[in-house]
Amino acid sequence: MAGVQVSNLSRSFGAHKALDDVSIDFADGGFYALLGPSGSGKTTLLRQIAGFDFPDSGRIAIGGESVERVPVEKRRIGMVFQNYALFPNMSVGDNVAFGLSVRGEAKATIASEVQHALDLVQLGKLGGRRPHQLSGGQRQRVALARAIVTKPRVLLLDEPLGALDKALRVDMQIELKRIQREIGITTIFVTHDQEEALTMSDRIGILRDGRLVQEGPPEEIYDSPKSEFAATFLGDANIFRGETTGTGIRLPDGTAIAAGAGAALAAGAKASCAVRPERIRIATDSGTSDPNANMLRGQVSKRIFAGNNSTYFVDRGGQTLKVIVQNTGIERLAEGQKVVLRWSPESTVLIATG
Amino acid sequence: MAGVQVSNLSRSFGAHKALDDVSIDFADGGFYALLGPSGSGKTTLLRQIAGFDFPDSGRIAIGGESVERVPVEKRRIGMVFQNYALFPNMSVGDNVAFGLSVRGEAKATIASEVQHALDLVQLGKLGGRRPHQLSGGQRQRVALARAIVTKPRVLLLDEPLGALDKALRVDMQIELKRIQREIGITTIFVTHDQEEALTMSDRIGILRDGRLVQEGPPEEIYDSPKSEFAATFLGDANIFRGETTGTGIRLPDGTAIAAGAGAALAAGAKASCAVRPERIRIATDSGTSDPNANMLRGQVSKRIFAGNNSTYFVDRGGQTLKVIVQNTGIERLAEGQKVVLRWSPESTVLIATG
Amino acid sequence: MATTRILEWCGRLYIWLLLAFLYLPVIIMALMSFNVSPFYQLPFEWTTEWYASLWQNDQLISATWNSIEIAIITTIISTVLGSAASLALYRYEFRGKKVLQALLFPPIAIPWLITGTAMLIFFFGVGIGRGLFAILLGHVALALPYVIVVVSARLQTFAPELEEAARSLGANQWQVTSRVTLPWIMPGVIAGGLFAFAVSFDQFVVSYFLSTPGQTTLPVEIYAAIRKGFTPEINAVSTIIIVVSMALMLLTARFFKFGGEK
Amino acid sequence: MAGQVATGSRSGLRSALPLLLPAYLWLTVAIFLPLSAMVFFSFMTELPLAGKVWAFTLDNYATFFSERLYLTLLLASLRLGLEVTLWCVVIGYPAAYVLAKVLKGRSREAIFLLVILPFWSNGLVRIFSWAMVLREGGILDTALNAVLPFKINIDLMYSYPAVIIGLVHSYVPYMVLTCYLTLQAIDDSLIEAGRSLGASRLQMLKRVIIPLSMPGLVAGAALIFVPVVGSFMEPRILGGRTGTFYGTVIEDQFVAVFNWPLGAALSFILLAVVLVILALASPVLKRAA
Amino acid sequence: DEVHVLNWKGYGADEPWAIAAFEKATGNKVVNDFFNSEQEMLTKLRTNPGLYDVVMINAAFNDQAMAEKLIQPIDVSKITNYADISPDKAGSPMLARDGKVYGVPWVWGLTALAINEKSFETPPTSITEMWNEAHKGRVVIRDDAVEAVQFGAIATGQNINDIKDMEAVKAKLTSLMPQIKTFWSSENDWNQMVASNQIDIGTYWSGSADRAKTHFKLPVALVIPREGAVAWLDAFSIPVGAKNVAGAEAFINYMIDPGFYVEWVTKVGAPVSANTKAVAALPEDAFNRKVMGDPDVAKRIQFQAPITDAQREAYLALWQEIKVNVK
Ligand SMILES: Nc1ncnc2c1ncn2[C@@H]1O[C@H](COP(=O)(O)OP(=O)(O)OP(=O)(O)O)[C@@H](O)[C@H]1O
Ligand SMILES: Nc1ncnc2c1ncn2[C@@H]1O[C@H](COP(=O)(O)OP(=O)(O)OP(=O)(O)O)[C@@H](O)[C@H]1O
Ligand SMILES: [Mg+2]
Ligand SMILES: [Mg+2]
Repeated sequence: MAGVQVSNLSRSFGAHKALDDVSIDFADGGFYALLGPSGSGKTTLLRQIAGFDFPDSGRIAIGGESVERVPVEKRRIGMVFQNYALFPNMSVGDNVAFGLSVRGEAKATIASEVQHALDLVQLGKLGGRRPHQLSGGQRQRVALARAIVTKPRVLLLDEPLGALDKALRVDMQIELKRIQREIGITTIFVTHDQEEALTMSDRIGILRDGRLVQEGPPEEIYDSPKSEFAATFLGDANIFRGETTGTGIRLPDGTAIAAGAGAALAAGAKASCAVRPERIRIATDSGTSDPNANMLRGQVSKRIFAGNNSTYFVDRGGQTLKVIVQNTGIERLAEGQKVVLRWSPESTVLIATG
Repeated sequence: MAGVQVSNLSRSFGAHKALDDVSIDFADGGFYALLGPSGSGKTTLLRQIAGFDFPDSGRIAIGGESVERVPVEKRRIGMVFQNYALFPNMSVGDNVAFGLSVRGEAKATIASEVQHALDLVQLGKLGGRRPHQLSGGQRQRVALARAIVTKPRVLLLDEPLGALDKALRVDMQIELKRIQREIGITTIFVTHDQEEALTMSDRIGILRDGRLVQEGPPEEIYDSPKSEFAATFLGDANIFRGETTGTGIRLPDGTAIAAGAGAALAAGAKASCAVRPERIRIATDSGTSDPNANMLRGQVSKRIFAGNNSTYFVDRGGQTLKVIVQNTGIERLAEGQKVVLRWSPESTVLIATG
Repeated sequence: MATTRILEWCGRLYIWLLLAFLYLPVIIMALMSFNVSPFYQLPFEWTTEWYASLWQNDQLISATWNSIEIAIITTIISTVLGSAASLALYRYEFRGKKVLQALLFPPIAIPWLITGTAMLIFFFGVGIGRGLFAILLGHVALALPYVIVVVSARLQTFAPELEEAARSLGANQWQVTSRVTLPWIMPGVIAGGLFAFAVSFDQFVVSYFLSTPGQTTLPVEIYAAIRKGFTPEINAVSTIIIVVSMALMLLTARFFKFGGEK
Repeated sequence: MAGQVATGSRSGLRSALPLLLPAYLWLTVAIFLPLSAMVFFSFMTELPLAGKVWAFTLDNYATFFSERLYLTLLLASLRLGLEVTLWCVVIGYPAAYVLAKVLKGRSREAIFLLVILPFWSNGLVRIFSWAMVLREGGILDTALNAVLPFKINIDLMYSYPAVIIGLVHSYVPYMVLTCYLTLQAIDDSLIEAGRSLGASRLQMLKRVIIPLSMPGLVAGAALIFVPVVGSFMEPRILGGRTGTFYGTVIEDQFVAVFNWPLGAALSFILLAVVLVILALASPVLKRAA
Repeated sequence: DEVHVLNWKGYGADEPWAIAAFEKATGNKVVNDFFNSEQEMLTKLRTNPGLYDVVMINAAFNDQAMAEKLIQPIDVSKITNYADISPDKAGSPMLARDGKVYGVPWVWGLTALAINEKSFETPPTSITEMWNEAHKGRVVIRDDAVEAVQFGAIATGQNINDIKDMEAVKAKLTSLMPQIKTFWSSENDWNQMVASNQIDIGTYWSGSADRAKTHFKLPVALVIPREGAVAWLDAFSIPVGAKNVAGAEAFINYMIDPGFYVEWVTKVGAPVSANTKAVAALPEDAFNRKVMGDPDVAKRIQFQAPITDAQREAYLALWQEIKVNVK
């Protein structure tokens, strides 16, 4: 088993820098989530690690050894492609068997391993089908089974569960984690599902325009984003912009917002504060329960139901704030209602701007 | 503009029934989400409506007229394919222009409409690229732009935003809703993102094994699922199985659970109760605040952080219950801690089994 | 990475070797058009007399023009008809399709000598007679199977979703075909066209039977000549044709892209 | 990708007819009807010319079975067809692969066109040129002796190898181009996927690339095998003493003696054999694809 | 008017200077068409009634053409040079039927042996030279069943028009096969092979050998072996339905004219004219006069008579069998 070290990797397509001086250390046996907007270079990075494409500069090492001269087939990776890349000329079973069979495993071993992998992705009965006879999600699961059945040392997953419904996705997540733990595969996976990234990974890296923006364990990134981008990209955040006061910031309209975490900044500098919508308590009365709490008044403009929670959009002179409230079955606020928003300084992260 | 009526539609592939007597009325100008496990027939249903494939039995009407003899190109639909199906020989711009250009629009009109559509999906600068030079999410957005630029009367979207990050997805959701409202397109879309389904759609239909399981507005389905499957498929639910008592059920171990909503069932019948994890309050003390509330004791076995909320897994002699707690920044429960779970009968839905 | 480079380099080398193999006879043919001996005799003695006498040889020149004209028209007609037929065979399911596909092989399998004789008899019988039109009739028929087989092979790789996508955007059958399907199968159509041209341009037997005196084609002239009066004028005219077509092809490749898109 | 089935909407001879009719009508007028006349002749004792009396007979077909000569030659021709086809695959397929997957941009387009160009010159003139290369004291002989330290005599002209070389040269472009057509359509990510699963290049070739390019291989093989089996020109000129094949005896029936009925019968037997071989080969090939 | 002529390519009738002279003299324009085998010539006549005015037919095939009513009787009185044709040729039974003349003899020649002068100090005199081990792999013979069998008949001392011992012919030819380099089918084949010094000896046509030597300056010499040689006679006929019979007659007359013949022989090389005056117009030492006119030679040669289809097929079967067995 082996960690993956990526150092100062750059790769351009024409004038476009798809990867720009990216360095990440994917720990041996770790589960690493790559996040980033569409076109930020996630797939490009995975392709470099797999060896399909070569960097303009920078180095990649797997298990401590530079892989510059190691061809793809010797890197012992498993990959799920964003477009699946199933072999159209083979049955589902043969697709999954491919990796074992080129390795020359015994027929019986292959058959049982393949059946096991197909069962694992809940396609045990479809081994005889051709890829074009499958639904999108079924194809994706075949791709997943094909990648894991060979027990590679590094697993590169490009949105491996994107086409699956929630229930199945959770099942697959659990399986992936189990496999990864059992045989200690270093797993790097790209996902657009935030919850998936947060719940599954040991560490998260956020890419933007080919650059690594922030990197760390999920809760750290969630609780202490280092930029407005990181704050809003992973999870949601209300952003207030103003000047630092030492303990927080002062908004242009004079309101002071106290912050309990984040960068230490000289007073007077431009800065912003980020507050997670779920940290804000929304109430109709103004009775202060906590004198230290930040407080703002506003008016509910919209409520959006999202299953286990609802989001209230609260207008406050020009700015709309989001507040998430768990749907515990208690009373709802009506649109137009005047409300008071409160949140603690500890829930407020100070971020340097510019 | 036109609604879509699907009546008693069935379609089999060999022995496999991909659609089994499905009837849905997609209201004119409505936004309809299709949900269902992988392989449940969602894509098959869209392909029938589009006219790529024909039912074994059943009828489809668009705008009140049967379309049995109307070829695809006359149905005035727009479709985003699960695998995008971009034209590889055309640039991104030409892909988007295709629908307008076959209709014989003026060059200048086409150019401006195409630019507008590309701007809308935030790809304004990539019009000259070829599809194979795009990232997965970029391709998906081209497919979306291509489908909406022709202003069809019915929009069929097969996981149109699946490959997009959350921020972009929200932007696209807003655009889609705006377009749909402005020109009143009947929109049918498949998604695996529950939040997306719940927040965007007027109505939701849930398919399972080719059959329509439940259908209705999002909150109704969420709050009053008619089956265990619906309860757990859309959102999460803790399921208790036992015998009805008239006001609720009695579990095999004798615990009584009171239900406030759901089916009216004769006492003694087998039934289950579903409780949403976010409706359960978790506490360490046992001080009763509400005598009517259902109450159970257990022990925290795991906590999973998921951004704006965390899920506690609570063991209670053989059954593991999920409890969602909003991450408001207050104290956390440790694993192993003994806890009391309480929820109101109104949060408990009674469901007939079997 | 290094092995990839080496393999790529080997690949390129291989292509050049293949081209060398393919062009070897052509180069010799061209050289011999500058050799004094009409019997490919060595040592080589430079002359341009064959080009000069070619200039005087009205019959050879007019036969060459006939050949070029017929080959071009054959290429156009057979690629159009052949591509259309391939599309139909690809798109639609109907009874007897296998038979239609099998029927493509008689024109290839039966030696052209027999086909040519049969055409001569039949055309004579039904009053089509001989002449350039009859030659064209025959050439197109001989080229058609090649076009259909080649285009069909390419069509097998086509993803039908693309046609579906186009139709969902309101394109009618013709627009779907011309703007989506055709660009994809273009390399096949072009390969079919190249084969059709080659089949027609080098077609001796059928032309021979169907040509009338004074209205012959180049191969007919050449075959008649080898009996008694072969001269390297034939090499000269072939060389000119090859050089001109090569220039045209390279120009085409420079300005059009048809090798296939991803 | 390959193998997708046409869907329900695309059924029916009626929609196919407008596209099929022109080509098949043309073939009917110019080939099928004339050949039917030939079929008719093949059952005659004499050609119905100059008032000769003719009768219906099966003798012409019987001749094939009664004279060992024809069977021997047919087998020789089939073997020739097979060998030429195999050589074309061996030489042409790698070239098609390089063209489709290694070369990029304009050079690819140029080479695609250049491959067929030599065949726009006259076949006979090309064969004369081969004579220059292959004969003793020819180009090959001279070149090899210039390079090699010892003296060898290479006289390939008028031999079986010369026939093979000439035919392979004439037909290899068919293989290159048809294989290119299907190879070029293979998505690169499939090759990447295979290699990420640990398959060597050779394994990829065998398990994925060749099966996926099968339609092109089959088309190329058919376009080579079928005419080579009936060929007579190249064997006659390049083969010398050894150049007698099934095609040449058919030619003799037409050219040397005026026995069309027998010549036609021999051709149709050839056609039948070829079709049977194609039919037998197609399920095997389909399974491989 | 136009005169449509069907002949071998490069066989006198299509010489540009000749056509020009004829056109100038008679005002008729000549349109040439060619054939590659006698069978093909007949097929062209059959399928194009009325197209040709003159056709050149090997006398051995005249019979068939007459039988099939492809050619018509010729009014020889309109052809002034006809009177000068050597009586044995003009009187050939192959060219007449029911007392009417169907063919005007034009030229005759031999299928004899020709040698590569570089390979011989002194020319051989016997046909057996072909079987000489020294020439193994350097012998050629024309790929023509009838000619091959008749050649075999000569080699076994038989009458070519009445072969009694087929087995002997077969044995003789079979034993020749290992000697063979290849089968030639056109004049060009022969000349190319001799030019690149690939062959020593082989069967060849007398006119072609003459032409190879005089016109192309190739080291070729004709040998009329003492065992004999096959002779053939080419004649002009007028097809049934010819549109320009007068032009045809004029053309035939021109073709057998001594003036044309001498020019043809000197410029190009040709077989022996059937017109005695034409031959007499050649220089004393001309091959066609000195050798071909030698009475000794005349005794050795055997003219091809018509053969039946059945014979022809039998010859072909024999020839094919010999060729196949060599593989
Ligand atoms: N062959 C190419 N030519 C030009 N640009 C390319 C090419 N391949 C990728 N790009 C560009 O490089 C950038 C990074 O692409 P990449 O596929 O890595 O994005 P990604 O992060 O995987 O995005 P997504 O989430 O949409 O899949 C994109 O802007 C894309 O347009
Ligand atoms: N051509 C076919 N032959 C056989 N079975 C097929 C074919 N096409 C689809 N199916 C089956 O029909 C069922 C429904 O497929 P469909 O594509 O509609 O699923 P879906 O709901 O879109 O799933 P997903 O969310 O995974 O895309 C699946 O079980 C699939 O395997
Ligand atoms: Mg990507
Ligand atoms: Mg689907």
